[in-house]
Amino acid sequence: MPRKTMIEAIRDAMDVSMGKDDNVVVFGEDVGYFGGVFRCTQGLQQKYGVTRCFDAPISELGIVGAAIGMAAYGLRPCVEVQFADYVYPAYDQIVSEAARIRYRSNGEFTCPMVIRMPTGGGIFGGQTHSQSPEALFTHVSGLKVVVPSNPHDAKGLLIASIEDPDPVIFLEPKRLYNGPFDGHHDRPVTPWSKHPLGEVPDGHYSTPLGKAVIRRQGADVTILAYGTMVYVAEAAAEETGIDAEIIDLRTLLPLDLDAIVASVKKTGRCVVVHEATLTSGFGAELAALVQQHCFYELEAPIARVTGWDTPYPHAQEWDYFPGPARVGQALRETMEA
Amino acid sequence: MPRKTMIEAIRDAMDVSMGKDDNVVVFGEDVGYFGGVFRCTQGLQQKYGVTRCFDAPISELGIVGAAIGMAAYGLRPCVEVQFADYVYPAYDQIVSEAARIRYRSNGEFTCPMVIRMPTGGGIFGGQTHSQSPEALFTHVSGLKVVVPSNPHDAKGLLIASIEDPDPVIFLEPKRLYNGPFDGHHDRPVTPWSKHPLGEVPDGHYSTPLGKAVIRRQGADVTILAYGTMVYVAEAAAEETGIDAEIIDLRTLLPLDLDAIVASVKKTGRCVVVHEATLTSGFGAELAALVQQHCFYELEAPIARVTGWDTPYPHAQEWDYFPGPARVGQALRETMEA
Amino acid sequence: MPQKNMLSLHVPEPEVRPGGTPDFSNVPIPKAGSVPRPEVNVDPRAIRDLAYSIIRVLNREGEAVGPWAGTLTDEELLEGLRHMMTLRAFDARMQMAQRQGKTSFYMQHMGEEAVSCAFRKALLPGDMNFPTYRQAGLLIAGGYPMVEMMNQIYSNERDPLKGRQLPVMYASKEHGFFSISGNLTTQYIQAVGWAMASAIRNDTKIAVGWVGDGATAESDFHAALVFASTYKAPVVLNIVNNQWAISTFQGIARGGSGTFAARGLGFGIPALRVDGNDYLAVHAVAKWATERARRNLGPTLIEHVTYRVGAHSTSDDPSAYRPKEESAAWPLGDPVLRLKNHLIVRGLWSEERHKQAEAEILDTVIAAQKEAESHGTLHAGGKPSARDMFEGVYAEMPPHLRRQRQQAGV
Amino acid sequence: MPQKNMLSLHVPEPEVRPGGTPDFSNVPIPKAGSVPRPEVNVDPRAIRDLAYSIIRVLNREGEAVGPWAGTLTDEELLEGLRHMMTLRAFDARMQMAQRQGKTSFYMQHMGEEAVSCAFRKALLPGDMNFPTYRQAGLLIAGGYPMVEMMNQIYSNERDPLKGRQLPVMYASKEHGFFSISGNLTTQYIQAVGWAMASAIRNDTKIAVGWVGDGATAESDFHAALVFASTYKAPVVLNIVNNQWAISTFQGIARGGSGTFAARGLGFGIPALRVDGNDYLAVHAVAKWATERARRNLGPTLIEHVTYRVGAHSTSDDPSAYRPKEESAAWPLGDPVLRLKNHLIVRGLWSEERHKQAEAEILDTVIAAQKEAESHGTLHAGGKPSARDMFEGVYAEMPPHLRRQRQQAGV
Ligand SMILES: Cc1ncc(C[n+]2csc(CCOP(=O)(O)OP(=O)(O)O)c2C)c(N)n1
Ligand SMILES: Cc1ncc(C[n+]2csc(CCOP(=O)(O)OP(=O)(O)O)c2C)c(N)n1
Ligand SMILES: [Mg+2]
Ligand SMILES: [Mg+2]
Repeated sequence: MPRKTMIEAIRDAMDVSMGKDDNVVVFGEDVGYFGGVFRCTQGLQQKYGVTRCFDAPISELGIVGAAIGMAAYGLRPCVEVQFADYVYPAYDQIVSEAARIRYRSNGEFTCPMVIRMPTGGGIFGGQTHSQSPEALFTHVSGLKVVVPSNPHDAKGLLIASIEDPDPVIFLEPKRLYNGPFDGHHDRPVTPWSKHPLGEVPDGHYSTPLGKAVIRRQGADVTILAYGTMVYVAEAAAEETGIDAEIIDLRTLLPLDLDAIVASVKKTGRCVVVHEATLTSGFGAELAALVQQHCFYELEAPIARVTGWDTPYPHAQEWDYFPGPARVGQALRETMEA
Repeated sequence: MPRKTMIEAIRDAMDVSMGKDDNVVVFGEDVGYFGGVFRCTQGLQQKYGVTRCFDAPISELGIVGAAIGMAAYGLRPCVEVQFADYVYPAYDQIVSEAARIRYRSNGEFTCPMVIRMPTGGGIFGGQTHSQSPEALFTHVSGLKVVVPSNPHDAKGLLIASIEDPDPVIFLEPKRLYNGPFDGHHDRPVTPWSKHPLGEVPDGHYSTPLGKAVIRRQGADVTILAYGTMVYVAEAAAEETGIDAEIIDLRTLLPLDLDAIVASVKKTGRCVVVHEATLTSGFGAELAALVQQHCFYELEAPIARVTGWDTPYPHAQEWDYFPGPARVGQALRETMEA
Repeated sequence: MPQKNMLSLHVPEPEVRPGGTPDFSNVPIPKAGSVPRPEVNVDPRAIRDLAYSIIRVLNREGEAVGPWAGTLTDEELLEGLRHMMTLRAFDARMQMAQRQGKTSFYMQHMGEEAVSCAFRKALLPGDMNFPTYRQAGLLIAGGYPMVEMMNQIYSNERDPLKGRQLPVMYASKEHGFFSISGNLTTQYIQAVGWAMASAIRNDTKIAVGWVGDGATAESDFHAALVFASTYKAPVVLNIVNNQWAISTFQGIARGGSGTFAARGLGFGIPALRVDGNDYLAVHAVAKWATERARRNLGPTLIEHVTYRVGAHSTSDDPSAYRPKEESAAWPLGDPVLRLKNHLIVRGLWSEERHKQAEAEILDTVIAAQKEAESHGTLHAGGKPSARDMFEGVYAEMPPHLRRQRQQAGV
Repeated sequence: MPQKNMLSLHVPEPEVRPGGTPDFSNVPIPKAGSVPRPEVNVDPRAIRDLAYSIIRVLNREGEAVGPWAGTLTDEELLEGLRHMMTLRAFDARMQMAQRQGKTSFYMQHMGEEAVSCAFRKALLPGDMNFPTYRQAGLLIAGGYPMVEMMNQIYSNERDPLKGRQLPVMYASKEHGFFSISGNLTTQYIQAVGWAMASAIRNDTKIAVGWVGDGATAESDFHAALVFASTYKAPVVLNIVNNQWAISTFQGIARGGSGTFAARGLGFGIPALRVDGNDYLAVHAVAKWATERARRNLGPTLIEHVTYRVGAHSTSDDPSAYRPKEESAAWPLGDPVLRLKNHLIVRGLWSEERHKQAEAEILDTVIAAQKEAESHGTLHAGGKPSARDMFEGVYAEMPPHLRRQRQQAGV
């Protein structure tokens, strides 16, 4: 099967979707002629013409607002916000509009659209190219929130998102674009071409939203992770020798609670990891749900390993990033608790 | 001591602050000549002149962005967003700017400002006059988030917020403006003039940010609440006869974790209540913290009683609102667990 | 000691406040018929003046004059009068219903009826409006059943929106009426996006955006002009300048020496100002702008100059911030009276027929109201279920909402 | 079969793409000296034309001509040349340092040096800029130590921002340089707010906002114009139109037949376009606008017409989206060369002195660089501590951050 980088897989998902449905349009800042600053849309304008894939003015509000209007018309826009850190100007359109149009109009109008954005740090991008704002979307009823961790899923989940009848926030961990990254920033990264999850089937397939997947079977503790942190968790399990079960959530909203509960009931312990800041991060929701549903099985407090509650710093990037050492430490503490 | 409504107390706080410090300015939509749609700024323009209290164009982005510039200059703006539901156009300015200016400039510039906004439902305001977006701010490092539950605190906390060197999100539960509301919408509301917490000292005093207060001592279960839900919790404790300890958090960020942990360690049980939607609401953070810090003392899962994960509906307002019946039910279940 | 060269802040104030005598003599009102009518494919640069004038058709004598006259037949004019009278009667009844506690909230159109009623007649089936809460004339003049509107206002068991929305936040795809948002101006850029979609699909349908004078200050307004101008979207962008935004007068949003229409000029968008109380002028300008859009010539910005005679909403009392007599002093008159007079001058109408029509319309409105009330009002009778509250957040209900619905026992 | 009257979407495209021959012959360039200079208290309505022209002082012969000439002394001109040369040398060294892995990122000014260097000279101590990442000339021309800039770029142990910020995101209160945000345009409305504050306090200081052509599409741009115009804030709002926004040409943000400057007209804000590659013209216009602000006459919008010769940043490669030769074809020339020629024509400068100055400046920059590097670079030598990461989120560290810092063991 062909191996692709995450960028190629994402591009492929849009390509397949645009080929299949004339209603799929792609636009955003620098996505047209240039093909996006991460090249995710490269070649799409050439293939589908300037009215199907085009450059947008630098207005995230405008991009999302226009996409909402297009979705109301009947198109299926898949737009790019250049970095997740720049989504806030569009926040009102997402929260007050996209998420609520179906509900408030009782289905007279709907909003099938995808907002793609690169997320997460690890590229020395400083406070404005590193954020992980997923929790600001998981609190919003009416949205779906997806975070793929590998090329195979990225393609399948993006196709599913484009075909979904409701608005989807699609967060792409940019540190994974070219290869899985386990947090060991001082070691060379394996490219996707050497990783089994870099195998991406040609053509159309879709990976259902709302379904988690177990990346590593384990008996002692459950790690809940998504995006980049899946690999960090793997490294931590490896390095500590703790037999952790690692769940890649893939979709945060709606959440695959059953998979989580089944695993934690089995292991009796749970560590939640994400790169976003701690307070009111999505880990809080996970911890709240796990303690609620697995209270009697839990043998230790649920630990959260996350970015610190500061803006994402530039020079101290690797002090900030919740790498395998910190996850490992939490695993050990959880096992000993 | 004089009794005031929450509106009068809030107005008094601004009045005292403007009188004490020329740098305090107040503006927002309809806040100048008219005195605000809830009349919180009534009379301030007359007293301090049009350049200290004035009407703003309908641009929440502009109001907050201009206030940030003013704060950088050295003023202490206290601005009003007409309803918390309308804060999203200003979200980028709050998250990317106000919250990070001190950090990113290493203190060269700071942002002492207050953003006041009426929050919460219970007035048949539908989806756009009822929201409780506190969790969208508690996730943001650099912000403080305050929710007063009574006139006495409202004045003291607002003065403390205006005097705080950092940006404060000040959420005013609008259902409490004229009297405590326990969720029994079919019963007459007691006015503040009949409630001891309606006693508001004249002149300057401040209530420290980051300090919770116990509203009801109890032995069996801890209820964590803020704003309107404090009274709902009181009613639920009363009606179920369960000896609940009710903590009014007052400040959500920074949080008075010590007070929470001390209480839950004592009672061994915890119910978290808020009006905002469940998923990724602030209750998630509370539950995550409580299970982490009180794991070995907890005798039952922490329950969350919140608004449902839907937009705030108009006609079904009282089906949506987490009233005393639902809180009571959670208390009973938590006691029986 | 005041510093030399010291700065000071300018805070715009309306000329008159309660207690004062309203005076609009400084508002320049061009004579009816005096503004030229360019071809729709005119170079926008050639008509910048239109952003600073006011297109008017009906003169003081009630005659239709000038190059913008003549877009409507006699029947259409008579129908237009009936629409405006219906909207006014509808407003009066619903305003009263709110006072009687039958619903929580209402917003009326008094003085602004011509804007949405006349504009609607320039639209074709399939076109889409992105309205604010003050364009119910689009529904009335488009033949949407009044009883449906009332069901929505009452949040009753027949409410097409299942009780989920605040009163007057109608939505009807069939009637080209996009779901109203409570958040101001968000719909403006959506209208542009809808129009772009129509152009992308090589369709023939156009979009129409609506915004109030005060709400032009919001960010979405800028985004709409940027996108409309860049992609030459087939959209008409309307600004209803009714002089007030709740308690703030239009000077707070307008500032400087500009007009709201003039905001289009920097984008190369043709911008017109029209007498919003003149049914014929609104219709003529709407025709012009919609034709531009249909011919793929791009967007048009229209400022409708009108006056909000009533309170902002049932939650508002304007006597706190403007003189009671201000609406009477408003120089552009009342849209219903002006069209009525025109029809009388034309020999198509009479005082008597007007009274009769008023009575008939009132009957129709009351009949609709009776029917709606038979399905319930906000606090009495049939109502949407708590179950409806959980539906429609997503196309398919996800597990967490199913759990919550179960927990709610519905 | 294509439908009759079917719509289609217009997507603006630059005239030339890689492989094509650059051609700016359709860009109208008025003759130097041809645009009149109005009084600063002119009625904005009288000078709308200035939003569609280009104010220029230096002609092809290198002479300073017309009513906007004469705002600078000989010494000031020589100093201006040195500032621009310094900025260019600084850029070259830092660009190289990034290539050498000494930092993560850099953004240069090539071709745009006149804009920030000349503007800075119209400002007084206490005035405040709200810059973007492409106005380091404000610091260079304002005498901010280069070594401090480099410490910031290297995130080293002397970094005034403690390693927290991306390179070039300087901040200096003393030097009137507000903390640069990575988020585009947010600073524009903040500049207006700062100016309003100065006016509220009856101060004499003014504010200056900066934005790129592409970033004018952001919402904050609109908010800034609305607030500036409503409150007549003492602010100068600069648009640096360098033709490109990463890979998109200015037509994507500009659209229609307008200019960026013309966006001010709808707000009644005087709007000027200036030759941004002409040090003298930029200074003259800056003088005019700052004087307006100081005299409490309100805001001015200035579009600086220039060209981004280099890549957007060290992460960008413009050969993917525009012809390599485009910058050479740009009709307004190079700002350093133009000022150099002017000084030579004036007899104040020579090729020889220029070479000498170049060498001297390079020495100074290298010396600063050596000093900065002695305090570390991003991946080597001294660096800010992990402890610094936890400081400064709030004035006082709250308990949860203290706990986290402890957990981090720092
Ligand atoms: C984003 C947002 N901010 C504030 C409000 C509150 N609000 C509702 S209507 C209104 C005034 C609007 O005035 P205008 O745009 O002139 O429209 P009009 O009511 O006059 O038709 C305000 C401030 C809102 N609904 N949404
Ligand atoms: C809110 C936001 N959206 C997108 C970006 C990404 N971005 C950085 S610079 C840039 C182009 C800006 O172009 P322009 O305003 O013309 O300034 P120039 O770089 O040409 O000086 C973009 C899109 C950003 N920094 N912030
Ligand atoms: Mg209005
Ligand atoms: Mg540019």
